[in-house]
Amino acid sequence: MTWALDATLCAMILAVALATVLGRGVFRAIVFFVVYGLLLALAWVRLDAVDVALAEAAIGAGLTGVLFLAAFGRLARSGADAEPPPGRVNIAAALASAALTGALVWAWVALPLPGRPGPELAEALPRAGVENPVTAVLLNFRAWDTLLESVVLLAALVGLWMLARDEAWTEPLGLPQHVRPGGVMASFGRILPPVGVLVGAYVVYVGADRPGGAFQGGTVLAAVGIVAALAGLVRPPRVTRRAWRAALVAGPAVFLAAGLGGAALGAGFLTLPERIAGSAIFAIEIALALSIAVTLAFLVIGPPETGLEDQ
Amino acid sequence: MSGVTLYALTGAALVGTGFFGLIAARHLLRRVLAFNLIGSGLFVYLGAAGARGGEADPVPQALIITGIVVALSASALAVGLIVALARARGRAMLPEEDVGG
Amino acid sequence: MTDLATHVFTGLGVLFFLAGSVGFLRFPDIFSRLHALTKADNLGLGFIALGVAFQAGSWRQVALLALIWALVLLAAGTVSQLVARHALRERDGR
Amino acid sequence: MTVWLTFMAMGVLVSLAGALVRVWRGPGRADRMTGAQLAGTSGVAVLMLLAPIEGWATLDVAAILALFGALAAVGFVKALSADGGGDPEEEDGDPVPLAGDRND
Repeated sequence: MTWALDATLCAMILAVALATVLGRGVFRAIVFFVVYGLLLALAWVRLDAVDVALAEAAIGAGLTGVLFLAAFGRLARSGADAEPPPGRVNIAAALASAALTGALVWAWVALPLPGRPGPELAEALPRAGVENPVTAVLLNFRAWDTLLESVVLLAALVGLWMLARDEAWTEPLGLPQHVRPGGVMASFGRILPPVGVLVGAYVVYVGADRPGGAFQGGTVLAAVGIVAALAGLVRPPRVTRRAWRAALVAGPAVFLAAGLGGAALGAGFLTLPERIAGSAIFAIEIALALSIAVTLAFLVIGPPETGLEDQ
Repeated sequence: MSGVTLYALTGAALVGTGFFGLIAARHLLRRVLAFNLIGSGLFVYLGAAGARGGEADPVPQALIITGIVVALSASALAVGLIVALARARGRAMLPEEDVGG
Repeated sequence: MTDLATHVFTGLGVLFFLAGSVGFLRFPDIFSRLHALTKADNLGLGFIALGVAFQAGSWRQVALLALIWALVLLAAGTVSQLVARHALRERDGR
Repeated sequence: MTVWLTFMAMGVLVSLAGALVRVWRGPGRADRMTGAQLAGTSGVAVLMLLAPIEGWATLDVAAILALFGALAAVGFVKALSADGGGDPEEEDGDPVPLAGDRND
C-alpha cells in the first residue's frame, strides 16, 4: 500500500515541474521551482538516498530560492522581469520532448537488471577508511571525479567574478545589505547562524559513518552564510581578501596533497592506502566542506557590485 | 508497478518537461529553470536505477550529490550572465528571439 | 498504548494541516492567509512531532523533533512578519 | 504503524497539493511566496512521519529543511525591496516597481 505515497509524491513533483514550465510569469516559475526542490528532497528519502536528500534539502530549500529571487529582483530593477506574451504552441518542441521521455522510458524497460550493488564495492568498503559507502565512493574510490568537481566549482566562481565591473572590483561581494536594527530580520539573522553552524558541522562530522559529509555539510554552511549576510550579521568580504581566497582553494589543495601522499607511499596518485585512509578522508572532508561552503555562498551572493548598476 | 519504477518514469517525464521548457521559453531565467529540471530529472532517473533491487547503490548517489552541487554553481554562473545581459540591454532575452512583448 | 498516542496525535496534526490549506485557499487576502500558515500548520506540525515522538527509540530523537519544531516556529514567525510587511508596502505603495 | 504513518504523510501531501493551487492562482507575489513557505512546513511534517519507517536519519533532512524554511522568503522580501538589499520593516523605500504585470 505504501506505493500510494510514492504515486502521490511523483504526481505532485511532475505537476509542479509542469507549472514551472507552463505557468505565465517568471516569478511564478521561480516559486514553483522552489517547491519542486523541496518535493525532490522527499523523493530522495523515499529512494533510500538520505545523503542526496541532505544536499537537496540545503540547496533546494535554501540556496536556489535566494539565487533566483535575487536575480529576479535585479532583473526587475533593470526593467527586464517582464515576459513576452506566449507565442503559438510549439508543437515541434512538444513532440521532441515526448520522444525524449519515450526514449528514457524505453531504456528503463529494456535495460537488464544488474546485480546490486556490485560485489566489488562490498569487498573494497572495509579498506576505505569510512563506513558510509557514499563518502567512501566520493572521497576514496572515485576521488579523481570529486577532486575535479571541486575545481569546477572554483571555475564557476571565477567565471562569475569576471562579470564584475572594474569600478566594483574592490567592493564587497553582492548588493549592500541593510536591515532595521532590532527588527525581525535582524533577530532571525542572529538566532539562526549558531544553530545552523552546529547542524552543518554535525553533518560534515558524521559523514564518515552515517549519511552526511563534505558536500552536504558544505551546502548547509553555505546557506547559513547566506542567512548571516542577508540579515546584515556579517558583511560579505571583498574579492581581494587573501584569507577568503585561501578558504576557496583549501579543499582542492588538501585533496591534492592527500593524493600526492598516496603516491609517495607507493599506492598511486589519489589512491589512499588503508592505514591512512581514515584520517586522510577526515582531513579532506573538513577542508572540502569549508571550500564548498565559501564557494557556494559566494556564487549565490554574486559578483562584487557598487549597488548603483541598476540606476 | 514498484515504487522505484514510478520514480524512474517521473524522472523521464521531468527530462521531457524541462526540455520543452528549454526550447519554448524565451525569458532566459526560465530557460535556466528548465535546464535545471532536465538535470534533476536525470538525477531522479539515475537514482531510481541505483535503487533497483532493493538496496540503494552508493555510486550513483555519490555522482548525484556532486551533480547537484555543480548544477547549482552552473546556475549561479548562468544567472550572473543573464543579469549582466539585462543591465546592458534592458532585456533578459536573446536578441534574435526578442520580438514582441 | 504508545501506538494509540501516535495514531491520535499524528491524525490530529494532519487534520490541522488540511484545515490550514483550506484556510489558505479560501481566506480573502494575504494577511488572513498568513494566519493559516502560522497558526494551523505549526500547531499541526507540533502534534505530528508529538505523535512521532512516541515511536522514538531514544531521547536524542525526541530532542531533535523538538528542535525541528522550534526551528519551524522561528521560520514561520519571521516569514509571516516580513511577508506581511512587504505586502502592506506593496498595497500602500501604489 | 507503517501503513498509518504512510497514509498520514499522504494526507499532508494532499493538503499541500491544495495549497499549491493558491501558488498557481496568486494573485499577489506574497501569496505565491507564502505557498512555498507552506511547502517547506509540509515537507518537514512528511519527513517526521517517515522517520520511524525510513530510519531516523530522515530527521537530519527535516532539520535542514526547518533550518532554511525562512530563507527563500527572506530572499524574496530582500530582492524586491527598493535597492535589493533592504528590509520591509525599515522606514524608507517602497518595493521595487516591476515592468511586468504586478501579479506575474
